[in-house]
Amino acid sequence: MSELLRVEDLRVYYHLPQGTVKAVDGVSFNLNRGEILGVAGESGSGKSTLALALAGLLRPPAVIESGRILFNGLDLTRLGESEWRKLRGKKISMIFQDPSTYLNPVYTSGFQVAEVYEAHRGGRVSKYMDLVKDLYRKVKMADPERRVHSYPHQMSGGMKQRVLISMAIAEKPDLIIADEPTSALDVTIQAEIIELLREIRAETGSSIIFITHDLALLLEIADRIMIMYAGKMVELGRSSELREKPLHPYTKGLLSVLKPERKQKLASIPGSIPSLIDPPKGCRFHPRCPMAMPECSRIQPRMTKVNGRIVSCLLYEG
Amino acid sequence: MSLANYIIYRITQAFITFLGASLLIFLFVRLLPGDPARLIAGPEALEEDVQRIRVQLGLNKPLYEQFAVYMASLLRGDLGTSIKYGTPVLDEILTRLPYTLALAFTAEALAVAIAVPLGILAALKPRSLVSQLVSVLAVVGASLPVFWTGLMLIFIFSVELKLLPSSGSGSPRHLILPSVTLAFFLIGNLARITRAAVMESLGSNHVVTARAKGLSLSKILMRHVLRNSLVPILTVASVQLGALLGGAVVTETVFAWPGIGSLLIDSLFFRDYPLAQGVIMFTIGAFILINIVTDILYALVDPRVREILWKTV
Amino acid sequence: MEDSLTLRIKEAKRKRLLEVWEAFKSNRVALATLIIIIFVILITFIGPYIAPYDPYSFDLRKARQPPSREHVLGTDELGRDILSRLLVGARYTVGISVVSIAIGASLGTLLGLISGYKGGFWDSLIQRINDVLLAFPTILLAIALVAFRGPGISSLVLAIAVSFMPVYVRLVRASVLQVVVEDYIAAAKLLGLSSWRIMLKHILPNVMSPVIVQATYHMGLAILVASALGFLGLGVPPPTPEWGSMIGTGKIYLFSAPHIVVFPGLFISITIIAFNILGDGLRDALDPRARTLLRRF
Amino acid sequence: MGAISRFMVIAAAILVVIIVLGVYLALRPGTPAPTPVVTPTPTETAPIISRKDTLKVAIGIDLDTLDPQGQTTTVVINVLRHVYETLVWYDDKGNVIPWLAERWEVSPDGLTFTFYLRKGVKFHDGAEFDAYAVKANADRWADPNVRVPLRGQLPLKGAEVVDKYTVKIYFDKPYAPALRAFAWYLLITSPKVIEKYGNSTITEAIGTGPYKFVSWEKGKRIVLEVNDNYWGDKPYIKRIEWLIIPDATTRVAALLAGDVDFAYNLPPTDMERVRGAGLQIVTPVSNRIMFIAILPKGPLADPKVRQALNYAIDKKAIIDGVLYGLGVEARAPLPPHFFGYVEMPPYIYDIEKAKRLLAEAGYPQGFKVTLLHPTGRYLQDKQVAEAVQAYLSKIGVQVELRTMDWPSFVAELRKPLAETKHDMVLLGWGPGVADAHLTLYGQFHSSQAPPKGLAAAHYSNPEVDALLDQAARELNEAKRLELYKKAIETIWWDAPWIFLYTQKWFYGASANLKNFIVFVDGEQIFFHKAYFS
Repeated sequence: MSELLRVEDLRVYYHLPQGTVKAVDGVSFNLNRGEILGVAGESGSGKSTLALALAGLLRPPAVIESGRILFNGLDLTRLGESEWRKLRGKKISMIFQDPSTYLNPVYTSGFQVAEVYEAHRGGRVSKYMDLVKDLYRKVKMADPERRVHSYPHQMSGGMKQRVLISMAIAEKPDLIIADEPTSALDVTIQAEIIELLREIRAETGSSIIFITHDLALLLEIADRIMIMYAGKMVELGRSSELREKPLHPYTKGLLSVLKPERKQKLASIPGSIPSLIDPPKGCRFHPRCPMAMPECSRIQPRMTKVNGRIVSCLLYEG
Repeated sequence: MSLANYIIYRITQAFITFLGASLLIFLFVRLLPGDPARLIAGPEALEEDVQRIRVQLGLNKPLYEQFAVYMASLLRGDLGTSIKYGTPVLDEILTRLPYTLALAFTAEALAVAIAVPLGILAALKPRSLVSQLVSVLAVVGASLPVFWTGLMLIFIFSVELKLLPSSGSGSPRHLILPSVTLAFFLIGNLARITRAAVMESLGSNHVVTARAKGLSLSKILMRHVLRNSLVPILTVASVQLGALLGGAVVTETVFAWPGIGSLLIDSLFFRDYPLAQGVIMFTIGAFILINIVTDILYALVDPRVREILWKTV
Repeated sequence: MEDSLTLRIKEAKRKRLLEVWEAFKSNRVALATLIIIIFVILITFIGPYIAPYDPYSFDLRKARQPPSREHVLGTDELGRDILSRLLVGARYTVGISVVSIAIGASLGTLLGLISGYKGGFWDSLIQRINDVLLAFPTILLAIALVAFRGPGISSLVLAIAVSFMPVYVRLVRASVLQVVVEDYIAAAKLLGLSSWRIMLKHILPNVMSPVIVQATYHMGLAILVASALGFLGLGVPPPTPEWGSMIGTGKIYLFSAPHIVVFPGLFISITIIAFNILGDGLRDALDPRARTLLRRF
Repeated sequence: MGAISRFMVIAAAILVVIIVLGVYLALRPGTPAPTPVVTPTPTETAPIISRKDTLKVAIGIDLDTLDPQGQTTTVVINVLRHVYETLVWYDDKGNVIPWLAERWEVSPDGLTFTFYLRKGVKFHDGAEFDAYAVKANADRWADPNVRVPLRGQLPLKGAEVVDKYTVKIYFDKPYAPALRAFAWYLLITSPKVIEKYGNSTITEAIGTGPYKFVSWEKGKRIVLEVNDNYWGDKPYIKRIEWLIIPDATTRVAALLAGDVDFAYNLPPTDMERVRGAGLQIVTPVSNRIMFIAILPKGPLADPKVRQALNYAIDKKAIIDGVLYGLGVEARAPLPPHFFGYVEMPPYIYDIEKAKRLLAEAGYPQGFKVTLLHPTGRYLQDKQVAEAVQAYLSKIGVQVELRTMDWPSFVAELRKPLAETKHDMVLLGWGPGVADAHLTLYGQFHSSQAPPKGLAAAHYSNPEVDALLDQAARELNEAKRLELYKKAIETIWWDAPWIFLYTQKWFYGASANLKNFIVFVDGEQIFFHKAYFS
């Protein structure tokens, strides 16, 4: 498998009057062609910021502070807006969390999908309507002939998500970043969408970065999973291994929530995610960590390779 | 429900409002203290002459009788005869109308042409020097009394520089100072609303989608930002225009502009009941009309509004 | 259970206020204007005590003197000290604006609530009347009120209140229409709560922010309207040093003794500017989208 | 957002400073105004007449009607008097002189006026001016079915044609000011016009005057053009445009900018500025006496109190300080140029005396009163009311001001004494004809008390009533003067008014406009002999 994407020590900061928010603070990973990488974490872990950074959609006050994003060997952090424009929608596309707000209410769905073709192939929007109908059939939209003329407010959440997916796959991109694509939908639709993403991967060979707070879902569909906490990557490994033998205490906590046999009533880790302006010293998880040691509050753990997996925890260092 | 039906529905509604309003205004205008006959004759006239004028004008009749007469002629499309001028009210309004239309539309067009680009600029580059100066100027414009701005402009451009006529009407040159004065006052609000609306659109998620598609900046701005900011901008612009059509009283007075506003003030201060009532009815009519047009524009801009409006029918 | 719930709601409300304050505070321009406004309000209370002269004492021999060490802002057309008049007049100007907007906004909000929530006949009725009121010239209203009630502050306040009211009716109705479809309102209806309770307890709090923002903008406008009416003799009767009537009567001195109208004009303009910028700041702070954006970090 | 704040504050501050400086430096009276070089007239005998022959005049109010019998307002009559003419007119001293009538006779009983008319005069529509035309106009004036607001000022009964150029006009009872009233009110239009319109309002202006009426664009302007067939001297000015500019400051601007050559009724505050720009200043005395009518209510029913109020006010200071000198201190209850004027000893400003009089009347502590006043109607009316308020406070009389717009003010004035909410009224009284009858009868005859008339002081004195009635009928001018002298003396010391001043006007003209006629009562200006140098 060839490598499509390599992220090296990426830092994305928000410079706010109240201080600097270190939303992504030194994350490194790679992604192979055709692979599905799951990214999991609580809200506020920096996973959405990571997604925006990869798609070149960060806006002030967010800035890439340092690090590199190598896409087919090209460093995306050095691209200007016009180069990005050629890439976005064509090579890298994105599916968003809340389909209703990510569609423009004043245009028909078909128009909005056709805009992708317009942007990359030129010509008038109207001449791409047949292609859009094909896409709708591909994403299993009911009644595509009529739906291209529907406005977003006339469609259900599931339909709208299919519209967004249509946009994302229109140009058969190398990389699809899906940021919580299913969390706003109900369970049956969720399953259909997941199934659809799998089929798309099979058909187009695109790589998918699938971001969600729902670890159970990732365990089902992702090839590998990256766990994020407070802007840092805490663990990265194959789904099966991660499920069977989680290394980081945070991963363990997350998994324990999933396992019904533990019969833990309150299904969460005590405490809440720390402030990213003034994160805890040392390991950021240590205030909530059941296995915390005194040095955890002083020493920042490094990425450590353990059996082909990466973990960042003092337990596994030296 | 179709557009045509909707328009018919709105016009029927407007007609009912109009009839109700005419009763209200009839009473309102006539309950104002004052005696048109005495105002015509002047304080120095003898009471018996004044009384004779009252009889001639039918002002000695009971109010309900006057109202019956008024409504009867109104339904025939006759707005009555001006007490002061002795000419049909409609004629008086129609003489002034072109001036009001010219001033209102020029001022509003000028305001939109200046305020909307400035508002967009301020939204796109909130930290730039230009945008800050713009917001300061806009706020100052809305905070200066209109007569002040007007007199300043007259003294700078007419008295000192002798570039433009100080007052009056008749040529496009006469239109410049009054419309600039009004526009200066209108720009503040309009620019601010534009800035807010554009900022809101800019921050909305569908713009992120548009960027993710790889659309060019100009297309994002035109299609996904401006179009979506149009409703609030239209609202403010139409309310402003509606108010201007009712006459910009102060501006018209300062620049001796013979529009509807000065006619209203004149008729009110002369207690010229039929004329005042006619002008107010016209103002309300213009306002309702503008509302209908604005709602239709909303519907054209935003399909959701279309559905809600159509449904209310 | 009930108690803990209400406690949590209270906690949430407190947090919300704090957030708004945080958001507002981060906008330093708005903060600066807030300070100007506090200063103006302070003058309304202590103005008469710090005024260097009696604002009513006149001396025609000293009429229209430009600013000097004796009279810092000069004297007006009757030789009265302008600074003293401005200091004493603040309470009238600010008072008229505050009271008239309070009346106009609360009446308008109430009508807007009814119109939006009840719909049907009430909505039509209120909207038709509102259309007429919106188009009604403020000056006519003011003349009529003065005629019925006699000239004075209360007539002026009523005229401004009634002419501002329709704006709030529209604003609130529009917001109510958005809120009414929300689930919690449906739930409240299912629980069998009375319409009034739903309107006041559940809808009102959700439509307040546009009302507050609009009211701030109106503060400035009210001062301008008061000054226009003052010029027509429909305002505060002389010799009360209300700012609006000061520029109204001072208008004719604009070129011969400008300080008579420039200083009241400056006070008014600065106050209006302050209220307008405050409105912008408040809007940004109260905007839920801006707030959630900030909450995320 | 944070970094902007300093910039915003600085920018706002700079702006504010610019506004202040702008107003102060650029617009201080007289300073930077361009002073046109006033070319001195080389010799009195040979004026250099410029070829410019269009005159632009700014007036503050629009016409209300073109109907010659429907006129009420001095400025409107002034405009139309260039088109219409009258049987007799005034010379520059206010004496009645022949005009369309070459001479006249009055019957001994004062009931019949015989006018011998000028021959060869034609109306603008070609009709001939003759006895029939005069009869048609006089009959229309007397016709109760025609709207003639000021009929009471010229109560004629009708007319009779003696021959083509002789006409008799009849009265029911002798009316002493009749001749002056003819000079003012009986504008003569073509008999064809009267035939065409009958009782209804006449909407075209056809006269015999030096100018023909061309157009009236409402709210905008009135255009007159020279009448080439005029019977008298042909005017130099070929065309007069009367521009309606309601705002007084704008009229100043129009004059300064050279957009108009003459402007009526300018704000006194701008006098220095107009003078500084090298323009002509015209400040004629008007027919309007300004006063504060004192209603006989409570303490004010006592003449001593009313005298005290007169002593408490420094009229000279008000005239200089508030009116910029545009007033003549009142020494009688009528303007000084009126027929019947007698100068009385002044109430000299004296607070101590006023206080003493109040104490004698039993009000050493003063009392509270309400002063009703209009705003925007008279020169500086609101400021004068405020000054009066301030003066009276010095003798313990607390004045509450009731400001009203003009129509409401008049409505309030018309209430009968028992219904009045005020104790004093600031009012001006300016009849068209400069005759004591029209001021004194209208303001002091008990029959004219509201609601019947507008005698604002509700003054009632049988002795004064009798004198005024007698004077109105007395045709012998010397006897008539004697009667007015007695009436004025009584009124002066009875003090039903605070006697203030006769108002002057402030008009401005461009430096090269010569020879316009300032009519004797001052409010009217005539341009039929004017030219540009």
